[in-house]
Amino acid sequence: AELNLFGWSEYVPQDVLDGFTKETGITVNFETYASNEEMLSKLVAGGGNYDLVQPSEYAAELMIRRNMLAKLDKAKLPNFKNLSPEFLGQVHDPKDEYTVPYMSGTVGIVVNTAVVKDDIKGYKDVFQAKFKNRLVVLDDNREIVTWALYASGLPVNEINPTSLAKVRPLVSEWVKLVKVFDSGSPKTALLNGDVDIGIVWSGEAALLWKEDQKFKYVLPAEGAHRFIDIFAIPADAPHKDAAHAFINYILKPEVSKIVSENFPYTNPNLEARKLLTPEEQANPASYPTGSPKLETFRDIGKAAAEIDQLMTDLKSAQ
Amino acid sequence: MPDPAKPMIEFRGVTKRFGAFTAVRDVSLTVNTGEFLTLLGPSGCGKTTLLRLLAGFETPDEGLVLLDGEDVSHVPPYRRSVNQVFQSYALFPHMTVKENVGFGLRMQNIPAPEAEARIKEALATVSLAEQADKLPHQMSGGQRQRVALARAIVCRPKVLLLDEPLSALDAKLRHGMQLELKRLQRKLGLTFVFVTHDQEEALTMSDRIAIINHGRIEQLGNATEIYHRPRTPFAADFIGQANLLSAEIILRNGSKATVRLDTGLELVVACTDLPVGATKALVSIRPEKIHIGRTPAIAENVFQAKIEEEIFQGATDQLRLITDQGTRFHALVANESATQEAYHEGDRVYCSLHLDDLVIVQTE
Amino acid sequence: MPDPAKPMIEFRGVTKRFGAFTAVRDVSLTVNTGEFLTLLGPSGCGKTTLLRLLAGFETPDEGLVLLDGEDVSHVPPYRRSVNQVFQSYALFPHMTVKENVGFGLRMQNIPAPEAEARIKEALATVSLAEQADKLPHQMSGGQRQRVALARAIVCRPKVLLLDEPLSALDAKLRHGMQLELKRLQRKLGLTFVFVTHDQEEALTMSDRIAIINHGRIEQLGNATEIYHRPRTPFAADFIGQANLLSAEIILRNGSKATVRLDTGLELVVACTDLPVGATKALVSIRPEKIHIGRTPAIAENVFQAKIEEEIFQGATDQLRLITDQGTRFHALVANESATQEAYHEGDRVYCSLHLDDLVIVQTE
Amino acid sequence: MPAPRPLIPSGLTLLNWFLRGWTGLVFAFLYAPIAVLVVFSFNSSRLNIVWESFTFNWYERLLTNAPLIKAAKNSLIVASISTILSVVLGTAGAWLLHRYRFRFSRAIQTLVAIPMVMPEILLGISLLILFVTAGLKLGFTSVIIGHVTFSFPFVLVAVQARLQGLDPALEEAALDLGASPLKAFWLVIVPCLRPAIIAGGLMAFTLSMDELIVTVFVKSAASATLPVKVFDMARVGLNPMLNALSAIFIIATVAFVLFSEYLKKLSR
Amino acid sequence: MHALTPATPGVSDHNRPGWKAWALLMPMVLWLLLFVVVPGLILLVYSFCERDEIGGVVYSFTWRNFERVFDPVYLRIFWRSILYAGITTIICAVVGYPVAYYMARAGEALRNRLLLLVMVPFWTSFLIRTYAWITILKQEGLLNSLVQAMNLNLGPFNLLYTPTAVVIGLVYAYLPFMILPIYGSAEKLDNSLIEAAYDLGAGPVRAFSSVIVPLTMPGIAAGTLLVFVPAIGMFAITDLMGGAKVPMIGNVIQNQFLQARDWPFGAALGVIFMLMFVLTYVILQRRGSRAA
Ligand SMILES: Nc1ncnc2c1ncn2[C@@H]1O[C@H](COP(=O)(O)OP(=O)(O)OP(=O)(O)O)[C@@H](O)[C@H]1O
Ligand SMILES: Nc1ncnc2c1ncn2[C@@H]1O[C@H](COP(=O)(O)OP(=O)(O)OP(=O)(O)O)[C@@H](O)[C@H]1O
Ligand SMILES: NCCCCNCCCN
Ligand SMILES: [Mg+2]
Ligand SMILES: [Mg+2]
Repeated sequence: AELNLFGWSEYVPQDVLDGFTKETGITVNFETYASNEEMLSKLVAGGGNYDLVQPSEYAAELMIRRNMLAKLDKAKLPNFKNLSPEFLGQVHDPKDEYTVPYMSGTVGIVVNTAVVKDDIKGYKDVFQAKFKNRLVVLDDNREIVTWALYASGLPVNEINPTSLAKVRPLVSEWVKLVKVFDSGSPKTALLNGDVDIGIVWSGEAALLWKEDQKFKYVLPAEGAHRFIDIFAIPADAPHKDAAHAFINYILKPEVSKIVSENFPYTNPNLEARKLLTPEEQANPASYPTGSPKLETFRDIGKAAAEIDQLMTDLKSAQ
Repeated sequence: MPDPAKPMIEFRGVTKRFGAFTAVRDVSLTVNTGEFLTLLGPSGCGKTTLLRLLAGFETPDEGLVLLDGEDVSHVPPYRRSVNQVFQSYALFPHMTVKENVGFGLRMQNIPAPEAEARIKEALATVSLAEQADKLPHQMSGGQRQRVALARAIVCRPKVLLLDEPLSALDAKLRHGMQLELKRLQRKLGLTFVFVTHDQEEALTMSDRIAIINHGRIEQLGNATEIYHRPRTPFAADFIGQANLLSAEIILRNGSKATVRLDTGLELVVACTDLPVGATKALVSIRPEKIHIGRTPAIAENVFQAKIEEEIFQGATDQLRLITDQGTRFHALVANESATQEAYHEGDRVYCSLHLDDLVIVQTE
Repeated sequence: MPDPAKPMIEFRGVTKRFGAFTAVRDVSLTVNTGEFLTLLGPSGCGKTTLLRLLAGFETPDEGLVLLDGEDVSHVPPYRRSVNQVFQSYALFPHMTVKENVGFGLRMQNIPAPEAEARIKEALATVSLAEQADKLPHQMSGGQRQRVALARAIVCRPKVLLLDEPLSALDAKLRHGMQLELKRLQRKLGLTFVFVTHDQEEALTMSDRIAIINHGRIEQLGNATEIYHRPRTPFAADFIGQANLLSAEIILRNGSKATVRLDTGLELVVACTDLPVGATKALVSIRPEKIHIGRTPAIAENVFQAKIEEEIFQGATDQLRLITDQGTRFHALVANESATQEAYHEGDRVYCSLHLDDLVIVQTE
Repeated sequence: MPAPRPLIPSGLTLLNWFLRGWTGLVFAFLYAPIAVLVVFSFNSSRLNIVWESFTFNWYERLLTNAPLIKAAKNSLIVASISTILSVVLGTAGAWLLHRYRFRFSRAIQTLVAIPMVMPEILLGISLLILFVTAGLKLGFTSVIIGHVTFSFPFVLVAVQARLQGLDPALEEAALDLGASPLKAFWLVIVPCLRPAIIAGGLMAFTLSMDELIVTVFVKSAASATLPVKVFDMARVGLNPMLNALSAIFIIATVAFVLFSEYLKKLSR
Repeated sequence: MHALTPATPGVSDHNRPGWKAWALLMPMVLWLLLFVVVPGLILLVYSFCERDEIGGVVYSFTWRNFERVFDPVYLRIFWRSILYAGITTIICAVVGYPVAYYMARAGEALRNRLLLLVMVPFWTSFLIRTYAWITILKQEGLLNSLVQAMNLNLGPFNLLYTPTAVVIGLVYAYLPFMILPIYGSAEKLDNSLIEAAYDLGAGPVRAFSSVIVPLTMPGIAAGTLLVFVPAIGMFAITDLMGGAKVPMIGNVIQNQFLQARDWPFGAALGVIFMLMFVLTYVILQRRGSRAA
């Protein structure tokens, strides 16, 4: 038997795939993408025969609305119970009919405290003229615009031409300060010493912290994005049983633990969290403390294209 | 043995055009089995094109090409028993000499032992037995040309086309190869169509020579005819060296006539080639026919001249002469030696010219 | 006017190797200003390599090359006042005839009007004035070669190197160009180093000839020396045609000696070139020196022979003879004509040979 | 006919030195990153950032990484087949276009150039749409079609450049000696074109080995090539296992070249 | 010598294709029709369509996508891409030419070895090579360590994530595609032509500019095509080595398909992009065949 898995790059450890094959005899063909949009493109074009995909919450919302996902057979997912209710019943799938949370995380600020002595609290502290060419940020247009919306006190899930026009000068200024745009591996520029501050996925930040505790993770005071990456089965998936088996396998605490060890995002699997070492549990990027202002993304329809044009325009205007 | 009376090759009114340019115009020509025909003419006159029509690389725009009695105008080259030695050798650069020579045999599926023997023989013929395993680029120009020759003769075609096959050889080797080719042709009774720009070679080797100019056959005949009786000024001038002199016919007297050159010098010629109404003529005199002496010899034409220049040519000396009337000639004499008197620049000498050695090549 | 006494070119013990192969070995040679030197030798003997050493494309492995008294062994080609006519023409395909010819002048930054005039003149010299705007690929081989010539002479170098500059021309044109070149050389007082494989050309044009074999100079001398007094069998055989006969010295008698050929035929030779202890000799006889007649002529050597074959060569007939003893010769006679008796295959004739026309080329 | 004279004439010493030195520098440039990745393939640190200590660990892990090995195998299969197809298509096409005056020669020539100028993403997407519409299942076939489409023009162009210098009398000589046009092509023309075919084939192989974007679109999960896998693994930073893989590739190639040259020498 | 006079020019009879020649040409023609023309038409159709919310194509006719292509934003990006690709091409030509020339003049064994050695680095995936470059160019990378170790009083160089890094990456990626075609035409170059130039007094520089370059123009032209075109479309190197700061046209097209999910607009950009090249190519081809 076979399973065609289409997932995020650097998100599913090879050991887990091997373990699944060993246990079930199902070979896994693993293909990756670097953004939800890339995944959607391939799905729309067709021909992929994917059994399992890993969209983020807002992409899942869209896919559900467009009937692109198959309903899950909960009977085949006994391990579903291990999940924390905190990540269930979310707006994108209020009844948890289509999706199973895989990992969650935040987008926040990493500061190399060995170099930067300022107290960085939010976006405005990051985008200062003195940090010109010392910054790495995600190469993700919606993320960047979202930060500007937070910084301007505007709603981040209701984007329209007016709100975009409002944040345009701010983003324009920010773009000029950045040295590297990178969503694949933003940690690299920080580790290499090419930059000192970054706005990155929390998992990346957690890895940096693991490497050297001089890399401090800060959730912006103005508000931050909390994403939930989920598992879902495309409506036309040829191997739905294998897909269920894989989801169930991942939900096993000892398996989920391996994922967390490799990619220290926020693990929604409570049983798995218990198996982590105290240091891992104390990693401030993986499990932030306090009560930061966090929001998930909603599908914004055509505004996505407008954001894209805005960013292209501003970047190329330099 | 092929039948020497039957024509092996026949061109019937063949014309070949390249776009607006006519390379071969209305050529009719028959070559007998076992004959050695040479095509002679200036560069670009259409010699190679004639060979290509025979080999099958070009089809005539008008007329027919017959090989051994059969119309082959539309038979592809690989189905004609004709082989060619290419002007550019066209050796296959990736094959050894042996493989090159054996290529045609391989195409004919000749069994290996026989092929081996024939290759050996062909290479021996061109004195390259030792070089069988070399690649073409390891050989000098002359050696390559000989390989091309061997490659063509090894197939024993009915007709062999040779496009300047000896041009890259030095005189020494060239003479040897000329003899060898001639011998081979006789022995195997092959029909040769030979292209050369070396007139001596043409005269030496051919049964017949076709003088080509601007795609037309100007004259066709055996070597002595061509040499001694050129029909046109072009033929006279192109073959050997000729003193071409234009003259006015001033007197006819039975079988002889007297002509006057532009300078006033008068000469006696035979009437044979002089049509009745003609008033002007172009006279050709071969330099070696002008007898030079300290004293006048017995001949129809005797006049005095001064030696302007003497040019050593090896076996002969070339003399450039000017007559008292101002006509310039050149003449050939055997070079100075134990038995031969020497002539020098500035000497005054007598020139004698026999009636029959003045050839009328054009009249008006 | 250059000083004709001063050497323009000097090779001092020059050796050039390509890998393990020695193309030029220990050549020493002086060419005077205004001299016309011809290099003559079989293909691959090193002629082109010698020119390349002069032009600066190769550096000698041993020895020195001097130009006008200055050691240029390591001066790059573009700083030498030497121009070359390449064996392969080497015309720039992307430039018109005019641009090709003008290239050298452009490199010398000659002002346009002067350049224009000189190009015109050079093209007129090679009779190509009309073709100035053609591209090389639009011309025939012969025309290209003349462009190459014009391109070299237009620069008026002290030394002009000509690598087979006339090989692509038919006999007619070739004769014309030979005269033209010679005139040019005299007029401008240039030093010419000329390569040819045409011996007649070499004999006609050169002040001196160097016979090269296997990278060595075999003989150096003027045309008559080279032709009449070859020093080695190679030189005798390579230039003109020669009957080379090996003989035993059987009698010395004052200034003469008698030698016996392998077949038994005995001939009288002059002792001049016979060293005292020698017992064997190689004798060279030029075919045109053998006098043929129906009656014996007065000469040191007279013998009878039969004509085996007669080959028509245009101005001359070549006769292949066999003496009663079985020695094979070839001889040249003027061709049959009004004043010349004809000889035919099978005829028995008398051969007469003057003492001085037998040349000793090697002794043992 | 002068003897072939390769190389720059010995009289131009300075030029010789310049060219040799420059070529050396450029090769240093070409191989600098290769040297780096070979060195780091023995670095114990997972991050390609500083030298820690020597290890064979990555090679060991590489050999047990089945998907990566499979992808490498896929890549070799795809590159070999598409190189062969490209060489056949490109050589035959170049020959026919050179040899005959077809009515649409120029149009075909322009068409050939299009895949070379087409951004890969467009080729990938449009081929994918074509395949999906035509109902062709994605897999090796679709990947190979994609690769051949953009790589055979390179062979064609290289071979065409070579043909321009080829003496047409060669083919005629073969025909004259009794070879049919097909035999003449195979026995005479192809060997004469070898250098260009090799250069073109090398380009085709290289393009295929390195092609990512078209493959991403037209592959199936089972036919993923090495670049696709590498991209999955490496877009988040360098993985020393990949260094090890590259090192093995390059060393194997160089060894292969030396070995085949050795064989050639033996057979002479 | 005769070998050097070209065969008679023009169309000879055996240049007229028979049915067999047509039959042999068919596979290539079919391939081109099927896998180049048809996909091209698909893109053309798409470029006049609209997108739906998820990124699917809605078949309704509009000029909007083309209007957008000519928005100054994209024109500026086009221009910038041409600039980068142009610089890259020039550097590749300047750097690669002597190498190609040297290879072409080298002995046959060395020549083949060098030919292979030029290609081998490119059998590692381009990402791996690019990361290796990052290791060299980064702030605390090999280049700066080297400079420091040699006490050169230079640097440290801040190269990574700058336009210089992008150009280095591009030059590295495309250099072989410049070298190979130039090698191809230089290999055929008749040595005696160069020698003739020297002989007539041209120094190396003038011989190069007035004889060698014009005669190897086909190779330079082919190399330019093979470097310039893909360099314009390249996006990964600008992202990885340039820090994704300034988008190139390749990034924009890529983004329409993989981020913005606006396929019709991406197709329109692609159509214009390809049209630009086909036109340039046809013009170059015309000029080339006229010059020949
Ligand atoms: N394919 C062709 N297209 C146009 N013109 C041609 C073609 N082939 C030959 N010609 C022209 O036809 C004429 C005769 O050419 P051909 O090759 O037969 O000459 P040739 O007598 O062999 O000359 P050479 O002695 O120089 O070899 C030349 O003027 C040539 O330019
Ligand atoms: N670059 C080279 N490498 C190796 N051998 C060479 C090289 N150049 C010349 N030779 C060899 O040196 C010898 C002399 O060559 P060269 O070109 O001087 O001969 P040539 O006398 O001009 O002959 P031809 O009359 O055929 O032109 C030849 O045997 C040739 O093969
Ligand atoms: N390398 C894996 C990163 C996964 C991040 N997913 C977040 C998506 C939010 N748009
Ligand atoms: Mg010809
Ligand atoms: Mg030579």
